[in-house]
Amino acid sequence: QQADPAKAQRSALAGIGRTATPAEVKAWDIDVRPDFKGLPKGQGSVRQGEVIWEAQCASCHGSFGESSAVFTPIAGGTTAADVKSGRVDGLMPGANQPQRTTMMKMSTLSTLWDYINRAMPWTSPKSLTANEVYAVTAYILNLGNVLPEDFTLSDSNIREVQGRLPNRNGMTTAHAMWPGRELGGTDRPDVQGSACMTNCGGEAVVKSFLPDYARNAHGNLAEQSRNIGPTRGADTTRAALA
Amino acid sequence: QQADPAKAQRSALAGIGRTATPAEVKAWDIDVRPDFKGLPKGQGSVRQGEVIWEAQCASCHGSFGESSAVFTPIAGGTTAADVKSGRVDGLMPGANQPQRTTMMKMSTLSTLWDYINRAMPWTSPKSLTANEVYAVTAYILNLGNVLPEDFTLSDSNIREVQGRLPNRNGMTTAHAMWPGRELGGTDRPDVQGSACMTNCGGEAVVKSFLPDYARNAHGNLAEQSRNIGPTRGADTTRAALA
Amino acid sequence: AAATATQSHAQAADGDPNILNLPAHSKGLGQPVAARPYGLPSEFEKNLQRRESPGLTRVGQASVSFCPLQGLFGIITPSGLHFERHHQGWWDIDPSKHRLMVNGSDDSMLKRPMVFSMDELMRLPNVSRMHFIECGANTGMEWGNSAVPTVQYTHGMLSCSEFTGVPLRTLLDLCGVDFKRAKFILAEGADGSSMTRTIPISLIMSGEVLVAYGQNGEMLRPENGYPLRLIVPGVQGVSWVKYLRRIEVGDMPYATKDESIHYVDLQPSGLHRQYTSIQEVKSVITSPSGGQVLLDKGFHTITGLAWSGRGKIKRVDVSTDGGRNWKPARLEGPVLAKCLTRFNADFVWDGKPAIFQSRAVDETGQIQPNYHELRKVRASRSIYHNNAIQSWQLEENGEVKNVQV
Amino acid sequence: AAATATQSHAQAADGDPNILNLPAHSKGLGQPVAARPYGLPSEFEKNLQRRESPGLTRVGQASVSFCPLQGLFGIITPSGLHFERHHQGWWDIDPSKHRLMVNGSDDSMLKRPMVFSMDELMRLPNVSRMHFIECGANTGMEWGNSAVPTVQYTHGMLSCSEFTGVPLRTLLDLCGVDFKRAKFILAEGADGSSMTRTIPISLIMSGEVLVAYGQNGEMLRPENGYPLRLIVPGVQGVSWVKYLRRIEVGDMPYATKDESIHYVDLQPSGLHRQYTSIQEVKSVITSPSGGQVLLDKGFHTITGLAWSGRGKIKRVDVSTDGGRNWKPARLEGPVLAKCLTRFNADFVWDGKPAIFQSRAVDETGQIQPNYHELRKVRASRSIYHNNAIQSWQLEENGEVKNVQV
Ligand code: HEC
Ligand code: HEC
Ligand SMILES: [Ca+2]
Ligand SMILES: [Ca+2]
Ligand SMILES: [Ca+2]
Ligand SMILES: [Ca+2]
Ligand SMILES: [Ca+2]
Ligand SMILES: [Ca+2]
Ligand SMILES: [Co+2]
Ligand SMILES: [Co+2]
Repeated sequence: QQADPAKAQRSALAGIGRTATPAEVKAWDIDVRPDFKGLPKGQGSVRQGEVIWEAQCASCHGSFGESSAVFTPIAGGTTAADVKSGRVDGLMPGANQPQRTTMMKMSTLSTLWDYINRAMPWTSPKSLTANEVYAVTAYILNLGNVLPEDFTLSDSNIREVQGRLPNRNGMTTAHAMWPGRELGGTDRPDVQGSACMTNCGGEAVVKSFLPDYARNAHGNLAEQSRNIGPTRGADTTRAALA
Repeated sequence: QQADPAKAQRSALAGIGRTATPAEVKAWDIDVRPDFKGLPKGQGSVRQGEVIWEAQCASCHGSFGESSAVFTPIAGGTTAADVKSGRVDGLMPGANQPQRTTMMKMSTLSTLWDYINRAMPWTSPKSLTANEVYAVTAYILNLGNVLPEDFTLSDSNIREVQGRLPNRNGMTTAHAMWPGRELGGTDRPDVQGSACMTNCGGEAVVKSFLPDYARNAHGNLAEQSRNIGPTRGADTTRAALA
Repeated sequence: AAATATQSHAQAADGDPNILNLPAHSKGLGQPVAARPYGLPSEFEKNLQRRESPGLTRVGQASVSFCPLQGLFGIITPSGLHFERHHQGWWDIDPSKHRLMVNGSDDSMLKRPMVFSMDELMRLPNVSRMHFIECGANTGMEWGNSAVPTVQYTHGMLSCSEFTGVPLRTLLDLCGVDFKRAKFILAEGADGSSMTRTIPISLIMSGEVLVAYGQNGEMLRPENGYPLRLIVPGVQGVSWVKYLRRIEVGDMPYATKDESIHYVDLQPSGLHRQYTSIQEVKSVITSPSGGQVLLDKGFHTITGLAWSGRGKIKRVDVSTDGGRNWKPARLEGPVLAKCLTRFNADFVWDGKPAIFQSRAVDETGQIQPNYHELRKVRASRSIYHNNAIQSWQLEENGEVKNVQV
Repeated sequence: AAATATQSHAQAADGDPNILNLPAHSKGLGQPVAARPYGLPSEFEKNLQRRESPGLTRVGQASVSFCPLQGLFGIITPSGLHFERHHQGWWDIDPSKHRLMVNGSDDSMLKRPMVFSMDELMRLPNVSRMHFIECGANTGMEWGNSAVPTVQYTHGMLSCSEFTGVPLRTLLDLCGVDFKRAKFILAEGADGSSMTRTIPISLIMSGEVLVAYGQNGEMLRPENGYPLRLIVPGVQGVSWVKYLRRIEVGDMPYATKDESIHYVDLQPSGLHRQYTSIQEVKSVITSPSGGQVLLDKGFHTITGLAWSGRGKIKRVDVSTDGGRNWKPARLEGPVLAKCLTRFNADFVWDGKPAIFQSRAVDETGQIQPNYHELRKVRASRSIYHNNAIQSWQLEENGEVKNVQV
């Protein structure tokens, strides 16, 4: 009887919970995976997307996805060369890109479709139809120069479009920070500190500190620390004491 | 240097805290011990005490210390025989005393003096002079038939009065519930349960339960339990379900 | 009960409308961060409050409010629901004006009396420890018979927190206490009652007794003694003096009002046991418990708390037949000395009556007694220190009641 | 500073008026029990609040409020001060209408998809465990240089609670999951963002991952996911999905928006590390810390927190000279896996400048790196998973500032 404890427990717990109906699973199972499992059939053109974007998205993200009013810009920072290579040059050291946009980082197209479908527009998430999500996704890809203006994105061509994403080759799972072995990472953390106890390294020289003009940038710190105990919050409305 | 860690720490911690001044110690060191250390000189008569009692105490405790409006009665339940024996018969099993009054339990007179001095009258504690505390203490003892009406209690006769307390021999420290060995108790707890795991004792018969009329005595229990989870609070405004 | 039990069941052929019709929170925008700079429980949790037991006391400032154990999880008591016991009301004291004095009953006890501000106390080496606090009178109403309906009222003078503070021993060292003469301390509060209790120096030497300012990560709550409270692990709550203002070092016990007239345990001999302080091994099932109604047959988790003023909990057994047969419960970690331990056990309800009991054993080998074993020695007039096994009777209608067997 | 430092000093020849003139609370009657059925901190503690970092985010519903670590004690975070991170605002959801669904990415993953109500979930066998939660972006603003003034803003996306809930493994067992096929789950929230994150089945099999309803003894707070949240010990907070409505069992990772566009760590190669999840060994001194001013020379307690997503903390060292010399700190108990550990160390201030650092080591032997060691490998554009040693510079005037050495 101890052979299958899971089974034994299943029977003890019988009657707790019930089978989900197909309609229920359908209502909630909205995720779209990188292999596009979960993606509903449908289609939408760049032009249809532009109309939706202007009406429901641009107020927050800007007409060209350039706004950082509510979040980092959605489009920008990718080139035709990136579309070819699948690696965004703007992410290389010293590339001097002012922001890392959505388009620069996105390596899986399912991610964009899934996220818009579940969470946008921000104040009324889950209000778009599948076709509308296709359309607006197409429009964003057009803003990123991934799709031409006359393109219609659909469940049948989306895999090809995936192959055009500027940063599709931009991800790695070769690290030790995944809590399992499923992603082919490494076992040994990449960074290790030092156990040195005495006379470690050279003199401690301060290399970075907050500029004086920012002293009060987080409000008066005197009001952010307890008024008893061994310390007080610094009164940052005044210059530091000599 | 490790010889006296306490001393080492004392020097590391030097400058934290300061010596208390004599006036400060005097202002706060108000306790009176069973050996009457801490008792200020002074005196007060039963008659003076009666005046104070009527003015400042009786409203809560009753003219004869009999009231249970705010607390158990202060006087009552002691006899002249108790004054002799120093053991209150009313505390014996079956004595059928309705209440255990202060006078029945009190074994040390310092306790009464100290407590009135620090905490009474309830709404303005520490407002009585030492002489007033002597007086009102004398009055309470008179209510308990420990002192005659014409007595004047003072720091010089208080030890004798201690020898008249009805329950002065009523305490024991012969138990295992003091967290040290200073009081000559025992090491072995007086009660031990049973480790029996199967077929222990006879059938479980319910010997005590709450009467139906008290069902709602603590308010509606439906409002005192969380409204989710495996249970609900019983609706005690209604009779139990069949 | 049956109606609510089927809450998750598909209510139409298609399914549950709570699933099929997306809720507003799935289709809208919620509230911003720091909308509440200091947060509170959900609006749906209002039933769990600290409450007075009607008729128990006569004035609210010399009274107790009980902790709603029936709804709590784990071992940490939310500070907002911590039980209260005041003798002359609670205060919110300005900590910048609060002082702690340490003096001797006479000059021979220490080199010098001292005064500390909160600023200074909080600079000293400190420790953080998790401990239960139980009022000596907890379960006191139940000595003679079942008297109150729920675990909030039977056992709710019990709470458990992480405390932070300075070992009292450090302060005594700073004052140069003569540990050959000194045998006891008196702890005194700053409120109207200026509560006073005697503690043996031997316990303080162990480093366990703390002068604490922290509770569950923040400062003590006003109701629990802000800004300073004595922590005396394993000892009844009355010794954990709140609003602590003074420590006197002396050579005899002080027989204060709450050591002579209260917190004394009347024995069958007619003698009172004085200075009974340790909270002995005890446990209680917090759910299912009195006043609750089981919604359904089938599997249930029996959950409860165990604790001992003598050290760690070693095991807890659970009975569902009023103490005839017992099964070991699972102890949740961490299991700490003089701290609550959460236990859980499985129960499959077949619809028949049952009587739930739990029985704790501590690391010293002391076993929690049943009422028969306890009363055989102490009868039923002790008021304090009732650590008997609690019985909850489950009736066929699902209702659970406080009984004694 | 000198003026407040002498707070406890006798201010007149006779002594301190705060002692000589008894305060009102020693001479009067306070407030009754249950005056506040659910209590709150003292009026004098208002400075400790959760706060937004000015300029960090643009809208309050997609933002973070930071926990005021500079004033906290021990390891338990008061729930009212728990940090917040919302992506589409927080809600106070009616728990009687909340459901949890478990389904498969296709029919082969499990025998049957299931639905559970809160009533049902709370009947299942549950556990209580203490764990830290840290946002993957904690200390993210400091990758390049010192950017914010206090530990609230550098490290305040960190909290620690006792959680109570059902091992997710139990629910997967009930659905008859085929553990030969199933390799990942997707956890999904019920709020507007319907946050989704991938977790490996292997982690769930350990029994560590919980479907939790309890936090610090009571139900989860609305800001923290009431009534149901996934607990993924050791893993960054974004995976602890709030308002949990659905678990999907599948055979590949989901690359959701917060797994592909955010919570990816940009490396010097220009590649992003994806699925970085574990919060590696880390510590910080919480006091004295940036923005605080020491009131006095002499003895001080250096106090802080250490944690590791890989297990228990083994040791913490403290330096007061910017990392040249180190001394072991004292660890307060309990020391638990994937939980905060409080450490303390002595410091006697001679009035000269100093630089405080702490360095944690976990039971796997991983040692917290300094900025030099960390940046040598990862440069400074990762945004997430900055576990470098923090430096606080103490100046001669007593003020402490955030610096990097
Ligand atoms: C009222 C403001 C608002 C509107 C309208 C809005 N968004 Fe957003 N959008 C946001 C915010 C805020 C975020 C960041 C959410 C978060 O923190 O997770 C966001 C995030 C996004 C992202 C993810 C960007 C990234 O890098 O994480 C995409 C894609 C997006 N929005 C697309 C849309 C589309 C398409 C529409 C219209 C159909 C839309 N948004 C309408 C405010 C808005
Ligand atoms: C406004 C009401 C009130 C007044 C006036 C008052 N008392 Fe009390 N007294 C109380 C209460 C309430 C208690 C119980 C306090 C507690 O719970 O510790 C008490 C307790 C006592 C006790 C201890 C009884 C016991 O068994 O614990 C004594 C003795 C006492 N009072 C004496 C006095 C004297 C003497 C005066 C006047 C000088 C006085 N009281 C005035 C309310 C009052
Ligand atoms: Ca059922
Ligand atoms: Ca490229
Ligand atoms: Ca000083
Ligand atoms: Ca007698
Ligand atoms: Ca004295
Ligand atoms: Ca799916
Ligand atoms: Co008590
Ligand atoms: Co985060």
